Amino acid sequence: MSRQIRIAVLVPALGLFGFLLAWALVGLPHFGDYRGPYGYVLDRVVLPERHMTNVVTAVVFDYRGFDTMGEEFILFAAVVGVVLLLRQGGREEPDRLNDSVGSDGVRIGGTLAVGACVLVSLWLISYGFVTPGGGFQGGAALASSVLLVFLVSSHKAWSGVASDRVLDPFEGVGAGGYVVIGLGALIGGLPFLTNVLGPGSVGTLFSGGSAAFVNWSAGMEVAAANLVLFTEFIDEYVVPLAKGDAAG
Amino acid sequence: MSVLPYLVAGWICVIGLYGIVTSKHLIHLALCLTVTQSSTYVLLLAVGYVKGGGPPIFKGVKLGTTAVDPVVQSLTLTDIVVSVTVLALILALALDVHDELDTMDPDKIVELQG
Amino acid sequence: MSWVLPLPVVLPLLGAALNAALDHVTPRWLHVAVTLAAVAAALAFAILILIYSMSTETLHWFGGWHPRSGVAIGVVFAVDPLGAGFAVLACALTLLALLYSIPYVEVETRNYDMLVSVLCGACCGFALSGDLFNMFVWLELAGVAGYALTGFDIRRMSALQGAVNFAVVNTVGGYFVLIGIGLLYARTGALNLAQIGRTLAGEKSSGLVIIAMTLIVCGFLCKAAIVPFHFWLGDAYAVAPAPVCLIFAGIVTDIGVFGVGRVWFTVFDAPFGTHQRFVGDALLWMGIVTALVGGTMALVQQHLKRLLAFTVVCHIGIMLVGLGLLSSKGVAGAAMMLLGHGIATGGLFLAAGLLAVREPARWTAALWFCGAISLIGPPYIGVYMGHALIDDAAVELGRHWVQPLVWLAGALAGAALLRAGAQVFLGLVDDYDHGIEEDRDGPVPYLGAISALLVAVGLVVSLIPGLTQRVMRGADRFRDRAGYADRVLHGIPMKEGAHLPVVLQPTSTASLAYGCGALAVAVALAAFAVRRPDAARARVFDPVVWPLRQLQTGVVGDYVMWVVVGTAVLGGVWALTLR
Amino acid sequence: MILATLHPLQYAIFALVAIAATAVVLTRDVQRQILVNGFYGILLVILFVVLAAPDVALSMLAVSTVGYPLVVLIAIAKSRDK
Repeated sequence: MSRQIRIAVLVPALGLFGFLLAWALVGLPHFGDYRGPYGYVLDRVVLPERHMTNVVTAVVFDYRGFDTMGEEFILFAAVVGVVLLLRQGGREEPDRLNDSVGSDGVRIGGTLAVGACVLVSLWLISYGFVTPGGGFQGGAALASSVLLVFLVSSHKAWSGVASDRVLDPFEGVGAGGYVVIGLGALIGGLPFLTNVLGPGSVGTLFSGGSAAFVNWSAGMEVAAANLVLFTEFIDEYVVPLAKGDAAG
Repeated sequence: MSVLPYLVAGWICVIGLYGIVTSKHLIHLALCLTVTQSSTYVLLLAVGYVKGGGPPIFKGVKLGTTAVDPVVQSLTLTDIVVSVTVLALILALALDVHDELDTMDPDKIVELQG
Repeated sequence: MSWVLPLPVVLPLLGAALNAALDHVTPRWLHVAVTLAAVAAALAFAILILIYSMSTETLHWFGGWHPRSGVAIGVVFAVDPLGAGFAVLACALTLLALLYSIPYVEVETRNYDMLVSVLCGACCGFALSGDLFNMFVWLELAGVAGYALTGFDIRRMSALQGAVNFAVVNTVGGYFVLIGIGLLYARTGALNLAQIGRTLAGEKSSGLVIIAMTLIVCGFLCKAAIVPFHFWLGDAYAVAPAPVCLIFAGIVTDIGVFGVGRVWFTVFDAPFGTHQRFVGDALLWMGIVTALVGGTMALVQQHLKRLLAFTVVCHIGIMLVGLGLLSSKGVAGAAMMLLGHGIATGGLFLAAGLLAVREPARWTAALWFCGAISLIGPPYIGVYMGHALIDDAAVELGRHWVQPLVWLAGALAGAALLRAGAQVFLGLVDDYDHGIEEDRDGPVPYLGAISALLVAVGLVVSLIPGLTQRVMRGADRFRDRAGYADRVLHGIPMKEGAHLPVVLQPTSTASLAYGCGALAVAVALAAFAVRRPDAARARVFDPVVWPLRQLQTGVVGDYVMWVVVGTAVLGGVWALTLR
Repeated sequence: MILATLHPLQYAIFALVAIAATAVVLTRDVQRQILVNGFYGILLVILFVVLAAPDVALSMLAVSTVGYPLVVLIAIAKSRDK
């Protein structure tokens, strides 16, 4: 089937689809007038019940923590899939590539920036129950901060930090930790993922109860999974370059 | 005007689908998929918005202050972080295709047909 | 017994995480042992759940967040016999696939095992969940693991093409589901199935709910590969490794049909109950067209696994017919079809996988023909009971034309299987190319025993005394929206049902006749195709199938275009009829 | 949050998001497309802030500044160097 026919069939169908979608959307409550019971109830019970000031994080890791476990495993499976698909038979070690940064200024400034970004990310994870943040956002930020190592030093330094020997255990422990915390409650005779240590004191690091551990394992999983992803893609680009260097 | 936010979400979905069908490059196609996906974020957050409501974070704010819906936010935020890895999975497939066929045009990937 | 409910889901996931954590440390036998132990334990717990679910409704509120005055604030697993049965099937088939893979898959075994066990956990989660967004999460997880496994042989272009088409079409379907969830959440402020159903029950149907249903149903039908969302399946299942195909055909495709049933009988039955025939008939017709298209396409395939893929399309269509009848007998028929088809087709995929190890032999031919006959379903063999229940349900509704069409579709698929069996396994045609290009290794008796086990169980599924009665009881529970909501939201216990007999379910004379007739038609058609291949192709197959083959272009843009067309048309039809 | 009560601003950003999404789809050259996509990502971050969703905005920010560009740029580079 040619592109022309495809587009000729698509346009009317997409028109009808868009029309039907619009028909549904105009039936929604007016923008800003939402009064659904679920969020309304949670906005009022989370602080007194769980002592967490950030209701969103409370929903992510406590009230709907089981969904988040599923999402975390989507991340896990997707990264395993990327590793599977980007495998190369007998890949050479890329240590011939000499790409270290020449400027001392960039190196020193960069290293400080890595430290600062890592600290900010850790803060994002740990205070997730108090202020905006949490394991998912903080984990993604943490992975990005560590990526700076690659930018300010060399691929060699990067592959030291982000080798799969280091990352895979973190990824497994992050994903497995979530499940183990859930099973812990189950073994204690409570429903899966029950927050056994809560409620903590409002506005502190301890406001999460055992959901704080869930939060940390999610952060670890997200950061490690993203780093594995970055490593796979960077190697996909750098290793052929290194081979070219060696040949030339 | 009060339905404009929803219609924006609907439009993003439709235009993303248009891009996916007419795409001539797998990377372009993958990015169009993320555009379609972003329509779900816009829809969910627009749905959960409450006029004059603050974020559902009660630090320094009295309990019972009008706040927007926290549930849609929690559904969206995990999905966003996960979306990168799913994008990467599709790009990894695209790279493998490129290794084998030296093209990224989806119309030329016709090993199996009929 | 509430504590067992999460285990069939979390144990396989934990096994996968454990293998990731111990990467680089453990030898292969250890990680295989971990994976097998996790899935076997999940199977044991799933069976336990099934036994308990027969007499009581078990709930598990994650995190202990019980509903507050009818408002669900947490995620729930609510198990009925059909959901639990599906979880048992998922774990059992995954376990067999893993056993088959030990010698059969030799590269990247750790990543492969992790993805397979994640797939198993995701399918169980989908079957047990009572929360709409939670179902979406498991759907996505099953999808992501599935795409990667389809592209497993990264040096074969067809595998990559199959994986890309699978990934893009199902990702789009997933977004449709999520938009539908967003619309329903805006309308009802709930994600719990029972609560959404309760909230929608007392109200007039609106455009919003109609389109939300269209999007969710179409998203699920993308996964189930119902015409016109089906194109990707032939590409993907033809190329995935044989044991992965067993899981795909046996459970992953079926969660689409299961999901449509689940959301209809817990949510949409409420607002559209008075117009339910319009919904049911739309599904019924889509099912019939799918079954016929799948059967016809199977008939002209040369590639053995692609042929099997199209028979999967055919039988998924028949399941949707059963579901579309919307009665207990119809649902029970779909469930029996799911069970018989999953086991028999899985056995056939494994038998086809043997061709990558060695030349066809006489006993593999026997295996193949037994599997093919169970899929045709002559009286009390293989999928027969599913057909018979669907027949009864159609007659009760006055839809007499359903019977011949459904049996014909099954016979077409069966003829395709018999024809391929004669050509490949009996060697009736010289230089026949069966398209299995992988070159794999493994002890043939071991691999053959696993496929023989599946084929043997597939043959006798309809003969298990008492099974049909229990599936029908399960279908009653599956359809009982008010009772489901009472149990989930208010914890009202279920009434004890009458004791069920352990006997064979009698079937109608018409079904017996149709069963024999289907076998005769299949054998005749296969004989004609084998004896006079050129005449068969030129006069009969090509003219009928030519347009269908033209549509199966292999281009992902076309497939997504058909998804949009299908969704728009179904939405348009329902918009006109359900208002 | 003051922004959350400013309705005209919300509508303007919604409109900009719609335009930017269209631009991402209609930019057929992938190298230019990833730039437009980055811009679209930033607009979504602003939209989420305006809709009183700081958590979602953070998550979009973390993803759209590093994850998306890195993965896509490397894929583009790989698809060019042959």
